[in-house]
Amino acid sequence: RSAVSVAAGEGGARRGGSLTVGIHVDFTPALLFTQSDQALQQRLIYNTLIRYDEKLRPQPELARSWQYADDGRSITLKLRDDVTFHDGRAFTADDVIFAVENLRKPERSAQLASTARAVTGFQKRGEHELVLKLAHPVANLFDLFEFMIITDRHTLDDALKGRRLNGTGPFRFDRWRPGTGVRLSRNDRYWIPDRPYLDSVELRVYSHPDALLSALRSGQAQLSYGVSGKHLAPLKAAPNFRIKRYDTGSGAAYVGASVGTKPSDDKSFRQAVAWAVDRERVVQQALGGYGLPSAAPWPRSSPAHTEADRIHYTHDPGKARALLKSSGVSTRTRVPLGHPSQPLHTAIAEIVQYDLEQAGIRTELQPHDSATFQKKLISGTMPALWVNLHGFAQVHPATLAVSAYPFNEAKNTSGFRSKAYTDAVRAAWQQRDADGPAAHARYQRVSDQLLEEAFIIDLAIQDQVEVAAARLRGATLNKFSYLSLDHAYLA
Amino acid sequence: MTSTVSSAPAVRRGTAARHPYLAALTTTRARIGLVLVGAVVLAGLLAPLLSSHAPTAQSGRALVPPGTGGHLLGTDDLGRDLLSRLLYGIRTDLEVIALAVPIGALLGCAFALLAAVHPVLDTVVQRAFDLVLAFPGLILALAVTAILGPGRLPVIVVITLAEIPVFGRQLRAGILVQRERDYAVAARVGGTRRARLLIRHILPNCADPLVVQLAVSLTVAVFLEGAMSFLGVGVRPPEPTLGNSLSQALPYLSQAPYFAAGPLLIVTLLVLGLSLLSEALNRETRR
Amino acid sequence: MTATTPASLEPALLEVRGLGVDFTAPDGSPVHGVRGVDLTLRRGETVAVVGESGSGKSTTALALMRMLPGNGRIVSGSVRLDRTDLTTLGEDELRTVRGARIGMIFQDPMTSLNPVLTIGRQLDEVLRAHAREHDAGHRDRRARRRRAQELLELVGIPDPARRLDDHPHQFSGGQRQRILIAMALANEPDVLIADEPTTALDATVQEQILQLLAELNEKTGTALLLITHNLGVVARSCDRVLVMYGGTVVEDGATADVLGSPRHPYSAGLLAAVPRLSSPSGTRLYGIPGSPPDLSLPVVGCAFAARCPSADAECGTVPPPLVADGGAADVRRVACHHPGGSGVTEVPRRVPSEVPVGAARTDTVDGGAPLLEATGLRKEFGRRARGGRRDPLVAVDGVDLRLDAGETLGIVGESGSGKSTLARILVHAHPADAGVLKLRGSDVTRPSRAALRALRQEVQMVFQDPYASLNPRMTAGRIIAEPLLARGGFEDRAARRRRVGELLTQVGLDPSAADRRPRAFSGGQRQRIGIARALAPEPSVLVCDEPVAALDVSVQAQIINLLTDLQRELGLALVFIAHDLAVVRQVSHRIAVMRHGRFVETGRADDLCDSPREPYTRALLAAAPEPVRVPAAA
Amino acid sequence: MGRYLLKRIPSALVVLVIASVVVFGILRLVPGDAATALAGPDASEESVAAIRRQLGLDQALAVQYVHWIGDLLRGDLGPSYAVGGEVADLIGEGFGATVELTLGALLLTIAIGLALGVLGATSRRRSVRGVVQALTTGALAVPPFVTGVLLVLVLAVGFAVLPSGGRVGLFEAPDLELQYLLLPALCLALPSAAVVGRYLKDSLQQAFSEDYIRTATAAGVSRRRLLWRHALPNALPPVVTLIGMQTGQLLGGAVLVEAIFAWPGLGQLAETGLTARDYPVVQDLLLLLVTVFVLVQLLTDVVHAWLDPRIRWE
Ligand SMILES: Nc1ncnc2c1ncn2[C@@H]1O[C@H](COP(=O)(O)OP(=O)(O)OP(=O)(O)O)[C@@H](O)[C@H]1O
Ligand SMILES: Nc1ncnc2c1ncn2[C@@H]1O[C@H](COP(=O)(O)OP(=O)(O)OP(=O)(O)O)[C@@H](O)[C@H]1O
Ligand SMILES: [Mg+2]
Ligand SMILES: [Mg+2]
Repeated sequence: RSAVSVAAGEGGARRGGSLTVGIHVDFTPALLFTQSDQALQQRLIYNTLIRYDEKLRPQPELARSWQYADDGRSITLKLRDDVTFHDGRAFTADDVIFAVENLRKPERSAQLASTARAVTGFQKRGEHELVLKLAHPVANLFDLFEFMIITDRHTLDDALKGRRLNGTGPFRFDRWRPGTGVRLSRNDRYWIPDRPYLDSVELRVYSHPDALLSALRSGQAQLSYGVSGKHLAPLKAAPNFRIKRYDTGSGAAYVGASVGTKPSDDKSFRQAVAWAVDRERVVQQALGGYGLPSAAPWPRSSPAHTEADRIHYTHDPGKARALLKSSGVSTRTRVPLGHPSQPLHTAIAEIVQYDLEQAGIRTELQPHDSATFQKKLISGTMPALWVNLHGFAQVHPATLAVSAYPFNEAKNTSGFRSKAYTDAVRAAWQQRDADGPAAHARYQRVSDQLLEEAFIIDLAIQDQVEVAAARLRGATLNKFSYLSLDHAYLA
Repeated sequence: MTSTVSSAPAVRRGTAARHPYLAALTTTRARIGLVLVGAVVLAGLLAPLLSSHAPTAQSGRALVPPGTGGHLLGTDDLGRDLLSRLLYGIRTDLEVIALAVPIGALLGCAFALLAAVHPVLDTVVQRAFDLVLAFPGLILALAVTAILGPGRLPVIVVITLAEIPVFGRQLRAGILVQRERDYAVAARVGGTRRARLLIRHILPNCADPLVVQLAVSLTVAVFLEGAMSFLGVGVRPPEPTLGNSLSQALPYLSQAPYFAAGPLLIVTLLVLGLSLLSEALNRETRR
Repeated sequence: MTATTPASLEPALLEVRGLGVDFTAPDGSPVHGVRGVDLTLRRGETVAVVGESGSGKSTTALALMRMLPGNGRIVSGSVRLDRTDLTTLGEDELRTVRGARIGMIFQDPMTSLNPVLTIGRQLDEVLRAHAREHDAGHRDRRARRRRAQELLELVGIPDPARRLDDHPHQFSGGQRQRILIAMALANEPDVLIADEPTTALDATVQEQILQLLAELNEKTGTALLLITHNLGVVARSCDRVLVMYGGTVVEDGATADVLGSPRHPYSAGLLAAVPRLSSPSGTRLYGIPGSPPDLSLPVVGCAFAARCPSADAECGTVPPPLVADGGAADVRRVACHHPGGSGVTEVPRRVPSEVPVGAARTDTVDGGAPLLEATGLRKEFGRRARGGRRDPLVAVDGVDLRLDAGETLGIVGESGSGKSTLARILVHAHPADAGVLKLRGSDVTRPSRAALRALRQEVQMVFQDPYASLNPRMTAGRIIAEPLLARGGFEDRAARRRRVGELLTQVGLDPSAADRRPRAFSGGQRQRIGIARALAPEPSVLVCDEPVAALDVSVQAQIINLLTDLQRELGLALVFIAHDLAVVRQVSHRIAVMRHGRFVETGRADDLCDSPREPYTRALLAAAPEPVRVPAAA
Repeated sequence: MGRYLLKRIPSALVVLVIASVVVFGILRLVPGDAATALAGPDASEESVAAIRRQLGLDQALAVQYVHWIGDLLRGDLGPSYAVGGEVADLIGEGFGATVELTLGALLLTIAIGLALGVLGATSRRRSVRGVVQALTTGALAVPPFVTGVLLVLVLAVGFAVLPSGGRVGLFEAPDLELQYLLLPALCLALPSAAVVGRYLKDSLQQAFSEDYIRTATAAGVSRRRLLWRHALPNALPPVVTLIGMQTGQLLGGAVLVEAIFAWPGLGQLAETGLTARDYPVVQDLLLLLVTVFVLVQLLTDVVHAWLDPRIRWE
């Protein structure tokens, strides 16, 4: 037997077959309820209540339908009654109540905890109908429904230890081998008839990018979302691969500024930084071309995205220098520029450093390993400037401002607070979800604040890139990067 | 009075008059080694003269092949001149290594000498060496970097730490052998004090394997720097080192092979030169 | 040169003609280790090769078996074994000769056996190597084991069946040498070459081994080529002797003739330099002045010319051929232009010492307390026995001694009897475990730091090994200056240099020697440096631990003479340790015989040698071979 | 032998005890703690505090240490903080992989080292010695991470004869596993093999210059047997000590090779554990590695003593 041929997986039947997904971060059971770097298995093992379509319109999943109260302070969910967990137990409204309560716990550190906490009460109407009481209208309620996986409440401890993950999803959890990855096999009693096609799925860890790339190129893995843009070049030419970009992006690179620290306390300085960086170069050189230069955090799929905001700041060193001059900020001392020491962050930081230098702002790179960096982020002890990536712009615009720490109106890393920003954020959040000019105006208020104050200076939206073997069809990703293979098959 | 013996001493002709290290350095093997190491060191020292670009200047033209736009070796993925990054990278490496290895060697020797003073100290030092040796090097590197933050310092500390027991053990073994030698006993009987005995009499006689080890350790240090950069815990960006140039180039191996060629060649030459040197020294001192 | 073939009864078994060997020195220049050596060996004959260190004895032996080290090669001549020329054989053919036709025993039994294999295995290997040529019997492992057992028995190892499974380190030196002999004899070779088979052994053991070789020679008819520099051994057991000097044979003849009336000045000098047990204490030894030739230089004329008392212009230019001498019917050949000429035989062989024996002693008996006095000295070394139990080795076990000013105390004893350990205790290199050591009546057993420093100036030591006891990284001058520095009073560089120069002159070296490293000196010169270092603090007691054991006889004589001269000049008290009773008798006033860490007998040198009381002393005396049998040169 | 071992054990224990303190200390010195790392970039301080309380990180360091050691002695490694799951499972999994990789590399080291050493020391052909020399120097001169990447590019991507990385498990599919193992083990083994080969060559040359070889040659023993039966047994003991030290190097070097070949061993676990400040995982893992190293040293000593009869009875 040859390991090479076995891994490549022979056969092209619609039904059956085994799929290996290359992941760069191992499954981490402790982060089961957190938006983390690696969430592909969530929607394979579990289901969520709804699912967004391309335009962020919710589509039914475990929730068949929903009905807002007129005041927007409660919502009634009708749940599917034909769903069972892998162990055979039937799915009921109690599982939803448990899921929401679970997310509220601080130790789960779920980013959408604030949304979950906005749910103040439950009212069961039978086993499969549920009313959620809300503290106020919540604009991003459906983000919660998209995000929140429905787990078996009886085996939660086992799930958090990675021993037994019991869900309602298309695949059963076989085994997690730390460092190697997760093995899943077909759930024969899945609530969508005749689905899934695949017999088994394996999420296999290739923590080093070169290893991941080699695995794809040598046919050991057929699908990955973890290949960085830089590494994609050799695959672009390969005929047996399909590279697909998602409009949603997978986070955005930004320069953060601590408004409590000189010289970042000066708004003109911050704006000068925003003008100084060549976003196009960040995309080309750090992201390997897989990204969207943007001064605003929103990806193309976001309702808050506008072209004007995206090019609000462009590369204009002259303007930056002028602003710097008018602000009267001293450029004699080197400004510290923190960044996590991962290669991507480092490359962006190096570009930023060079560009700032061209505009007359001399910086000193301060790399930190990710845990240290995180500690500094949370405790608000960042240097005057830093480079990092943020998420949560791909869903409801309000989620960014309430769930993503850098943008939080009440407390953020930059130490930025203003009534205008707070008002704008609350206005956008404490509304019923809606489309239309009024909603867009509310989002615009948030964007304007962000662009004007420039405490978070967005550089580029990183593309969510799917690399798949050409014979793999039908794999999709939800807005929180949960992989769905319900309808996927190997041609 | 006895008559003076006037006959010629039984001198081994030629090489005997010279110090064995000098003799070693004149072998072909060592000469090649010296030329290789010398060339690399010189390239590092003369980096500012040899390169036309600043090592951190980003031209905006990423990954251009060698010879384009005044970039003799091309540019890296951020549009920086590869030649100057290579030259300055050598420089950084040399600075780190030239600091760390000797410090490690000195500390190791100091501990070994300390161990020679008293059996209790010996045990303590021995266990300490065991301990350092027992920690897997790269994991230690990760931990040290996590504590100190990325930069030159942790690289130096890690290399130093790794070298201490290597030199210490070697010297300790040498001292144990040498101090039972007749000449050491003779010096003791002649009234030489302990410290002087250790440093002036015994140490020089233990030096040969240490000198060989020095060359070996330098190569190990080049690798360690590279490995740390590869794991992303090396010298701070944007400063170039051989290791981080190499790891930066690896994703482009098939797309832009010239990117990795420079640092790879230099590392290989350097290590080759050093191993040739150490081998020559080893051969000559064992005679 | 024509070998005047004698009216020999049978053809030569081994015939070497004009053998020349060159080595390549590290710098590429050739070293002519052996030049034009002729040698004939007949069945059943025992031939000795003597000559000082470096004269090419071993090289000749190795060349016979084509076993020269990598940098050596045969450049001329032939080696015929029963008419086959060994110099032209291929590796595989050679292998059938080695061990099977010619066996070889090497000098050092400690290193010549493989330390990690049982001796059973090693014998087995040897038998196996020739199982094919031999009778089929050796093909089967059990037969080989039986044979190995037989062999051990033959060489006199007790309980051979059991000991086959022991490793070399579990045997004593003498036993190891026997095992080596057993290995060499395993395949019943026609010729046995023994390269200094007993130099590393004690007199008593040496005696046994030589006896064994003689017996075997008689029993098996194996021809024996015995290389040695011990003329006593030659006298005892060899039919003929070859004297080598500077890579060539200088004299060749029947043992009795050569030793009885040497015709070559070098043979004569060599013979004269050998200390004799029969000479009374205080006899001065004769040393050949000068040092051996540098073999890397081309030799013009006689190699010995530079050191020869009767050399003339011809000697310096024309190499003397090895020709029959005396024209007698027996084979006697000499390579000398003036064989037996100009009073070589009348060399002042023994110069009686001017110091009357015991004179010094009487002085100090009047003076009261002895210079150095030890009572009940004891030293143990930690050691573990098989089971891991503690089983300390008592190296020195209750030794009492006294030493008066100007007196020499000789200590003899076999290897491992504790002589060196005692010496080291006396100079405070090791602390004693028990006992009292007094210097001029005051207790110095456990000296304070200050007392130790004072002591170091009083008691000094000369070491056995002139190679190991000098720091190879220091110049001679620094080595000698070291005790001066420690002692103080010589902080001034120039003063120190002056004093070093004085000391060097005192031991017979040129002051310019101070700038050279030990490597650049010959063994004898190194030992002089060691003595100069010991003299530097102006001690009153000098402990000499086998100072001549590593040296050639002629150099040995120089050093012993130097020591006795120094003693007389400086009024030193000497403790002189050796394992050669003859040497000790020449230099000592009193002798102590040491065994198993104890003094078994002490007495005046002549008394002890002439009328020993203890059986062990008697055994030692009996074992020491005299170079010339009583009826010298009939 | 038993006693010989007994004598060595106390010092090994001392090393372990000190190692535990050092390991514990080093981790607490590392800035950023498990709770913040676990909470994620968007966490509130409240959730960090909750996690910290839950993990017992609010207790005094001494208490934490005592708890750790106490649990360890009871054989309870406890749950992982960051990864989730039981530490014992995590380490068990990774340990198996690392041991497999290290053993594979060790075997290759020995095989290649032996071949290089023996050929280099005994071949009569200059060309062979030259090739051996070149191989040795080459293996030492190219950094292992480059060797690794090149090996993958050529053998896995270019010719696709071997898998590029990952592991299937030795007991699940031994034949496949060997193919998975070959590249990483080779990459890990090469530098060590070169070191061992070079040392063995010296050691053999040394042995060949010893008197006992002369004795055996004079007795007519053939060259082959001289090498295998006489010289090698003498040359091996110091090489065994060296291999012992190299085993430590292999264990340490595994971090890198595991990353290149996606080998799910302790190296990766250590890296992720350290990044996530997963104290229990990293502590236990480091202590385990130290223990292994100490055991390997003990084992080396025993083998050394076994090979060299002179030590056995001391
Ligand atoms: N391997 C070698 N390389 C260079 N010169 C050598 C080598 N072996 C021996 N010689 C030289 O050849 C000469 C003869 O040496 P050989 O060992 O035969 O003397 P020897 O008579 O056996 O002396 P000893 O009594 O000390 O054993 C010496 O001058 C020695 O220095
Ligand atoms: N440092 C030591 N450790 C253990 N044993 C030792 C030590 N020094 C000497 N011995 C042992 O003590 C005994 C006496 O040794 P010593 O060297 O005094 O004998 P010696 O009479 O000088 O022998 P030789 O004639 O061989 O020099 C020997 O058995 C030796 O093995
Ligand atoms: Mg010899
Ligand atoms: Mg001795």
